[in-house]
Amino acid sequence: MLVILTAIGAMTGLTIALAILLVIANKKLYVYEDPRIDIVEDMLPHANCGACGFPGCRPFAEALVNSETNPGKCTVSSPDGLDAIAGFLGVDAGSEEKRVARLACAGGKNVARSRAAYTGINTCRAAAQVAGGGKVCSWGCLGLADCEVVCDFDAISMNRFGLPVVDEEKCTACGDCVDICPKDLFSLHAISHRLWVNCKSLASGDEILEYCEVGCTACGRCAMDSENNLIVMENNLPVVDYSKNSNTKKPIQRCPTGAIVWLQPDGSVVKGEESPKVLRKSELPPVSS
Amino acid sequence: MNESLSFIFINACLVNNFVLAYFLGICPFLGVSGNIGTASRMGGAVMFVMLVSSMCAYGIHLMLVAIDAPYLQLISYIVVIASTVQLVEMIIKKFSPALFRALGIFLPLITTNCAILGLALFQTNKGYDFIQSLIYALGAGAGFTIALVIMAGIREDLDIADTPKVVRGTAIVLMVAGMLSLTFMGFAGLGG
Amino acid sequence: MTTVVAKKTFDHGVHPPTFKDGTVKREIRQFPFAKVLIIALSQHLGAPAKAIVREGQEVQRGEKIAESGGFVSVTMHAPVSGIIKKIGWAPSLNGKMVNSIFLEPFPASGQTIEPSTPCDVDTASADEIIAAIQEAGIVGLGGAAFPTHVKLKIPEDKSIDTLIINGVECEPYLTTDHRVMLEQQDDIFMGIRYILKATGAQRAIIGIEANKPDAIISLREKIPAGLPITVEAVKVKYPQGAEKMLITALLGREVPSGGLPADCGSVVVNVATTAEIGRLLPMGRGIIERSITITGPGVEKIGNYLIPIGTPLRYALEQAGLKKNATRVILGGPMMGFTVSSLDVPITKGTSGLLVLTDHESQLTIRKEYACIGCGYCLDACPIFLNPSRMGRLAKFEQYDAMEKEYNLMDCFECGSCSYVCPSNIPLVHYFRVSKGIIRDKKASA
Amino acid sequence: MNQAELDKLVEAPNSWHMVRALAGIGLMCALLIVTTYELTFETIKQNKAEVLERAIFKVVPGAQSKTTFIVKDGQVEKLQGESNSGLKYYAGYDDSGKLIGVALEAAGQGFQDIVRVLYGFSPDKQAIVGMEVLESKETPGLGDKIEKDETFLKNFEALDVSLNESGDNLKNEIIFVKNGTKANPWELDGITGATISSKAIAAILQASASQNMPFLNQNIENFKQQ
Amino acid sequence: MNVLNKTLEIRTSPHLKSAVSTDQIMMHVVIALVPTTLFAIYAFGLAALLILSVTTFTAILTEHIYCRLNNKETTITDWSAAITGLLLGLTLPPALPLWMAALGSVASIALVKLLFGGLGYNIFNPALGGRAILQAAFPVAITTWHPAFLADRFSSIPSSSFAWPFTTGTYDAVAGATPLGNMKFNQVSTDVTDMAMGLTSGSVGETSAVLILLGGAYLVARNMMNWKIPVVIFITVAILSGIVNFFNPNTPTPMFMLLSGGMMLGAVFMATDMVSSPVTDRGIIAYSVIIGIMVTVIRLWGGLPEGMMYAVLMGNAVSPLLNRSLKSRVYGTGKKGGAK
Amino acid sequence: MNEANNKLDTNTFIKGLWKENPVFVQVLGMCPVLAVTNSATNGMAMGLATAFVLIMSSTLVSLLRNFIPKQVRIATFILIIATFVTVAEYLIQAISIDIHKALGAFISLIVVNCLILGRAEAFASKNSVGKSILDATGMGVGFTFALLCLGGVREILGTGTFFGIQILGASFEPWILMILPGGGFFTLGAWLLLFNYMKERKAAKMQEATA
Ligand SMILES: Cc1cc2nc3c(=O)[nH]c(=O)nc-3n(C[C@H](O)[C@H](O)[C@H](O)COP(=O)(O)O)c2cc1C
Ligand SMILES: Cc1cc2nc3c(=O)[nH]c(=O)nc-3n(C[C@H](O)[C@H](O)[C@H](O)COP(=O)(O)O)c2cc1C
Ligand SMILES: Cc1cc2nc3c(=O)[nH]c(=O)nc-3n(C[C@H](O)[C@H](O)[C@H](O)COP(=O)(O)O)c2cc1C
Ligand SMILES: Cc1cc2nc3c(=O)[nH]c(=O)nc-3n(C[C@H](O)[C@H](O)[C@H](O)CO)c2cc1C
Ligand code: SF4
Ligand code: SF4
Ligand code: SF4
Ligand code: SF4
Ligand code: FES
Repeated sequence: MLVILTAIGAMTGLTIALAILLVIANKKLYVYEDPRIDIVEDMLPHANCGACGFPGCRPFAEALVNSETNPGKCTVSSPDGLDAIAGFLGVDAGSEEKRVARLACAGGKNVARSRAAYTGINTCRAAAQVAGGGKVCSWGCLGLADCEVVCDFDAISMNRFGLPVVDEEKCTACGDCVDICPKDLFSLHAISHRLWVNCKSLASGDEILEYCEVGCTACGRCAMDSENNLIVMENNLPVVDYSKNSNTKKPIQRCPTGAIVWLQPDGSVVKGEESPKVLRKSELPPVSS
Repeated sequence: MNESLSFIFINACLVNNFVLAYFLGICPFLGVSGNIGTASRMGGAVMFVMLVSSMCAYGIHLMLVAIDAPYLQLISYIVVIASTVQLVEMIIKKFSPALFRALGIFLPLITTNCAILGLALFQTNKGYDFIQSLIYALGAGAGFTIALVIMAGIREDLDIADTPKVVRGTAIVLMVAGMLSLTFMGFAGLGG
Repeated sequence: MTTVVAKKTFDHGVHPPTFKDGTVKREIRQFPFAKVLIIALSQHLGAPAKAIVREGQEVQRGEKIAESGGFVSVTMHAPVSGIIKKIGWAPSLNGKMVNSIFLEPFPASGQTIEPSTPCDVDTASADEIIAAIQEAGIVGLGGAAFPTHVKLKIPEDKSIDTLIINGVECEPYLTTDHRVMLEQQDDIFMGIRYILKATGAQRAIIGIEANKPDAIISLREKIPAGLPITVEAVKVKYPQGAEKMLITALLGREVPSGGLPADCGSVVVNVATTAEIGRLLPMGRGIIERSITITGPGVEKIGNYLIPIGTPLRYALEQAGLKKNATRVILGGPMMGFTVSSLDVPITKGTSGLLVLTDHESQLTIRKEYACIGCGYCLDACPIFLNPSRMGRLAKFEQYDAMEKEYNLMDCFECGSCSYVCPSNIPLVHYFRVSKGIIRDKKASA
Repeated sequence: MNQAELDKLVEAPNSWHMVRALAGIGLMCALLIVTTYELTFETIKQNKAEVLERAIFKVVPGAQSKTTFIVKDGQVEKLQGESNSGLKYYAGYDDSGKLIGVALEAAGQGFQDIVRVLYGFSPDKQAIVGMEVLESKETPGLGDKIEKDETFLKNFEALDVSLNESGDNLKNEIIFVKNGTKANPWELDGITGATISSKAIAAILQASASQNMPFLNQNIENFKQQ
Repeated sequence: MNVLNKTLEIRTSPHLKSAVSTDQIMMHVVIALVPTTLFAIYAFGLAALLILSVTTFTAILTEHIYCRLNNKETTITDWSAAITGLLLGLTLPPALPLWMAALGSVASIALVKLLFGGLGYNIFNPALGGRAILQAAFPVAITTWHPAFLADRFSSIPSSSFAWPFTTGTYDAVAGATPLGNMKFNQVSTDVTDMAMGLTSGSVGETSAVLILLGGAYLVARNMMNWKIPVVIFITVAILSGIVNFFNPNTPTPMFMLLSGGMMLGAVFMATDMVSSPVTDRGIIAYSVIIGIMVTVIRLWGGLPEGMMYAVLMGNAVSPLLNRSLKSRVYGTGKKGGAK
Repeated sequence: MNEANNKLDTNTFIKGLWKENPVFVQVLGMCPVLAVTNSATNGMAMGLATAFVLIMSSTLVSLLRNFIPKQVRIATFILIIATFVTVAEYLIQAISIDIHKALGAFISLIVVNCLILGRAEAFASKNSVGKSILDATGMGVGFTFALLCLGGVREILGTGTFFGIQILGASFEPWILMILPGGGFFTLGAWLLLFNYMKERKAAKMQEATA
């Protein structure tokens, strides 16, 4: 009996002391914190295992609330739990139109020539530093897939001619590809912008067709015929004014080379009737010096 | 056997390293060893908590002996250690946010950790007196920190290594821990 | 040949073979005019020059054809009398298209140059000299093509005690500076007088690598009385010619990280630049040609040539003769020079050499890449005491932040010593150039 | 989410509930623990005693019963109830109640950690007649041969610990010798491959015996009453 | 007119390259090990020949198979697997069952090297990592020594060598004691010249200090080895053991410390492994000092007679930290940087 | 909060065995996993002890979940867990002192096994008693299974026996490494490697299937 009494006495004493301590601590030592931290912490598994790279669940929750990390870093929680956290923290998506990354070059290896053979680190960034990378068109895509690699969302894939193709569905407009491309070929556009100038060459004249069959020669026809100045020529390139009604396929019909195109949601492009059909499936040989 | 203080320290720190020989505190060892800075701060926090809990455990042990209630050992150790550490955490948080950022955030992770409780239990089992217990805690904490920081250094290197995909993550960390454990076996018999 | 003992140098560095014997004895010779000269409007660091001629306009040799587009920019002069064919894009050394003036020489264009207003060293003020240098279109001929007048305009809060004339020419193969030091000694001394006056420096040191004893000895003998000039021999080691290394070797000072030579009381000017100042300013002319070493195993007639600015490489190589197995055309020396992707690139003011390598060298230098084995050769080579081994690994795994913040990436001046020695054939400098670019971009967009 | 919404998420802590919950659960836990403790107490005690007895009977071969003694103020007395402090001497007796040996614990540094052993001393033979390792972390398969290796355990059939003339120390120190070279009864034949561990046993026994044997011999009469 | 009949090559500078490459460095290490290897075979006979062939061959084979399984080009041409195998063999006792040697070789390459990413990425020295694994797995076998210069060493093979895989070997009755074992367990010292010349027993390749130093000198002359590492290790060990020996003459002399056990082989060929040692200058010094201290401490005060392997592994383990914390002063920073 | 979790109950049980195995997938509670798995028996005993504590404390936590204020949640959970660990410790001692000795302090250390607190927090405090028991049993069995996997491998290679029974023949040379601490790390590392490998292969197959 004594044993039981000792035990009960000791335990009750201990727990009440603990409770009082906690109560006092809660009142006296209270420090305001974003309550979402508590809630998010609640949603975490409380394993305090550190697998997320943070020293415990709470610091991780703090980081989550401050959007310094993402829920997926917690390997312990179930996917549902993670979704719940993401849902809880998710900011209102808003009603802005979805934007996607768009590439302004059509010079795949079957239509655009190179003139020098690059060897070295196999990235566009590195190649661009070595005499611009060896493509004749100094504005064109180098095709070494930095953008494909940088895209965390798997939205970019290189086609057989070494041109990146963006999957509109997967693209989140994070802008990473825009930043990485050494030739600045990507830009973010509202998904409804389908009339597209697919070239960045500032050169003019038909000479450029010798090394890129689909380049813009700056002939200016698209601009001349466009209604309401939808298209104007700037620096040898047509510029579409998307604040006007750009939902017209007319300009693509004017282009003799197919540099101005209509983008299809599936990633393919429609070119004007007049533009030469590119049937070549092989790479063009390099021009000799 | 009355063990000398230096022996207790070396033994707890190197020969029978808490992590590498006793497998105590593996969770933080795996979790918080990704970065040298974090690891060393974590090590400091562990040392601190070890000292605190060593003292707590010593006191409770005396009390339990007095009221002859050995069966309450475990529950009272864990409760007292946990609440003391939590109190300390709250105090730090209130009065020194900077220190809290540096050390405090590690405290909850440490409290519910084998190394701390293990230390308390072992020191009681070994019948250490107060000073011996403190040295034991210091040695164990130092050993934990050494192992953690070495591991962090190695992991920072592994982050920029061509490790095969299948071993990335915890698997390779365990392999490194295995090698470290073998390395620490070299200390066997030291101080004896 | 007499030898000179040199003790002064910097720590670390590498010893590539020099390959200078082929051209070192060849005097600088005049080069003919090409069918069209292409004068790029931005062939220096800084703002491009602004063309002041129209298409179809006739110009005289030496006539100003473009004016500087700002303070960090210089004037351009017509290298030859002829007609402006067009103003448009032309390829450049870095692969970008740049605006250029295409000048077609008159069939019988001679070597006479338009007279102009001179700048007298004894009467002109420091500012006048600096303005004259800008007007003469002078940029650093040592390679970087940085407008010289900008460098010589010492900021108010700094002062210069020593002018260092860089006659090191540590790049293998190149010998133009060496030739200039033998052939244009008076111009060099005259140039030094101008620069001393412009910068307010009290003395000048000409630093020359010990493998050019003839230049060292004869320059020493010719120092005009009263001019505070010494000629110092420095050890043969790459990159002894980099200004930081030369300052350290000669003065025992270090240029602070992120700073300029002026921050440690000195300014460094290349000998050819100095000679050009001394040659042009007394006559008030502008740069229209420069001396260049055309060399390498891929060239038939190697030598040192005085070549009109704007000569396309194609023409230069036709004249010098290319061997069949030539594969790489490099502007500059083999350690820091750039390969070109097009022979339509013209010679610019910053071009100090034209080096052509062949299949044979390609095979020697394309070697299997291994992972870094931590041999530490690169650390022992890096004159800046960086850790290329670590940075290479970080770059490979795209950890640019750590490279910059923990390993001082931005202090790397891309000398290539690390790549040269790396037994694992890791393209270290290339990684560093790319990484620096990415970091700069990130900063610019932030 | 605005501040008001955020604040709504924080419930005000109710102190009474906290105390109630903790104390209630504490009470429940105490009951649970104590019940288990009481229910298992006897079995555990018995188990432990059995284990101890087994060990004692092993190191004092032939013993059938045991009595525990402790030293209090220099006097040997029987242990009443339990005690956790001080060295205990377990006297073993045969059927007839005759003292045939005393078992005691000793400990020291082994290869990896402290090794604790129990050994039996026979006053008749003036020798150690048995040794059992109670606790060791020696390498399994190697150092733990000190528990299992038969040739090694043979050392303890009769390891001489007779006293010198003056009776204040051992006549011959217990010393370690290489395997197979044992020539004298006070030598401990080592284990090849576990030299360090077996040497440690020799050292532990030497230290303990040189301290305890004179005392035991002087007070042997006190142990004779069961 | 085209002056050039091919496509231009474009590449980044520098366009020159020093002659040494990694595979050559590795090859020269093998060359430097030749005298030691030959001596090992001379001293221990067929047993040494067998064990060295088994470890080397298994190492190469393991690496080759790994590359094949991963559809990668084989990496055995870089010689590093051969070095690992050879060095592992040189650190094993001559009469070790061959299956254990092979297992150790697999562990070296697969576990300690390839799992970490292969050449250049391993944290621990593969050969010593493999040896540590063997030592922990079979501590008895790996501390059972075979005498050198037996008369019949070229005609008979120790019976333990051919133990069936996974079974315990039966050892020949003649067991040799190594100088370190004698020191630790019997307090008997060994003649210093004997150890220098390699007349003692021990691991296959550790006995001849002179030939090991010769190989080291060859590599140092070719700048393929950092001489500071062995030198600093030797100095540290000599100073520490000298001090201890001064106060307690029963402890080994500095000369004994340097010439016994794996000290020479370890300091010259294993601590110098570029991959697992630090790269920075000060890091290398600290690394060597740590190794020196640890080996002395283990030998003098630890339970084991030898600690070279553990010392080097500990050095490897702290290398990343040393690299990080002991950087060189970058040009233009620090006290010199601000100077005018 | 866990409304979404109304899936089939077998799933609650099964997931602990494999998909969310506490050892191989969540890598939780590693200390006992490594420390006591030098033999299959020890692993099994430890697994069962942990499972016992896990199930009992989950049950109690779930029962009391509406009675416990949020602020003292963790404290009460720890109390409950510590209680059951103490209970388990006495039970084991009553069953066999030898097993108790082999497991040593690690029985007490079950208290701090992250798995138990983790389940109490993440599951039991939010779900009905039935589901909590199911979850705890699943996790407990998964944990025991993992410990058995480790203990089995380590015992077989390290001593040549399995549950104390000689299976590799008397002449087998045991790999002592396996029962040393280093071997524990290596073995767990190898198991995780195996799991990663299987995951990779599955992912590769899935990709093939979709492509
Ligand atoms: C790695 C490296 C090597 C250099 N080598 C030389 C050289 O050999 N000769 C030279 O005149 N300038 C060399 N320079 C350029 C000098 O640093 C410095 O810019 C130049 O001497 C300044 O003179 P300038 O502006 O008249 O060209 C080198 C630069 C670097 C980064
Ligand atoms: C992994 C490992 C564990 C060891 N464990 C023990 C041990 O528990 N006990 C021991 O006496 N020696 C141990 N040793 C030490 C060696 O076996 C030592 O070389 C041996 O004791 C020397 O004895 P010998 O001279 O009889 O061969 C161990 C060695 C290693 C490598
Ligand atoms: C580089 C090298 C490192 C070694 N490291 C160790 C070691 O750490 N521990 C060890 O027991 N033996 C090691 N050995 C083998 C020892 O040299 C061997 O143990 C020594 O000859 C002493 O034998 P003993 O342990 O029987 O005294 C190593 C050998 C070499 C070549
Ligand atoms: C001087 C020198 C010493 C070496 N020592 C070792 C060694 O001890 N162990 C080893 O496995 N490889 C050694 N290597 C080879 C190589 O570095 C080793 O295989 C890599 O560690 C594998 O990544 C050495 C290489 C050199 C150049
Ligand atoms: S778009 Fe840019 S980044 Fe992408 S492949 Fe082309 S050049 Fe490279
Ligand atoms: S990187 Fe970002 S913006 Fe570019 S395609 Fe991918 S998701 Fe879209
Ligand atoms: S390129 Fe940069 S890192 Fe390499 S040696 Fe030169 S300065 Fe150092
Ligand atoms: S030279 Fe190459 S292999 Fe050697 S340390 Fe530097 S990067 Fe690594
Ligand atoms: S089980 Fe997590 S620290 Fe031990």
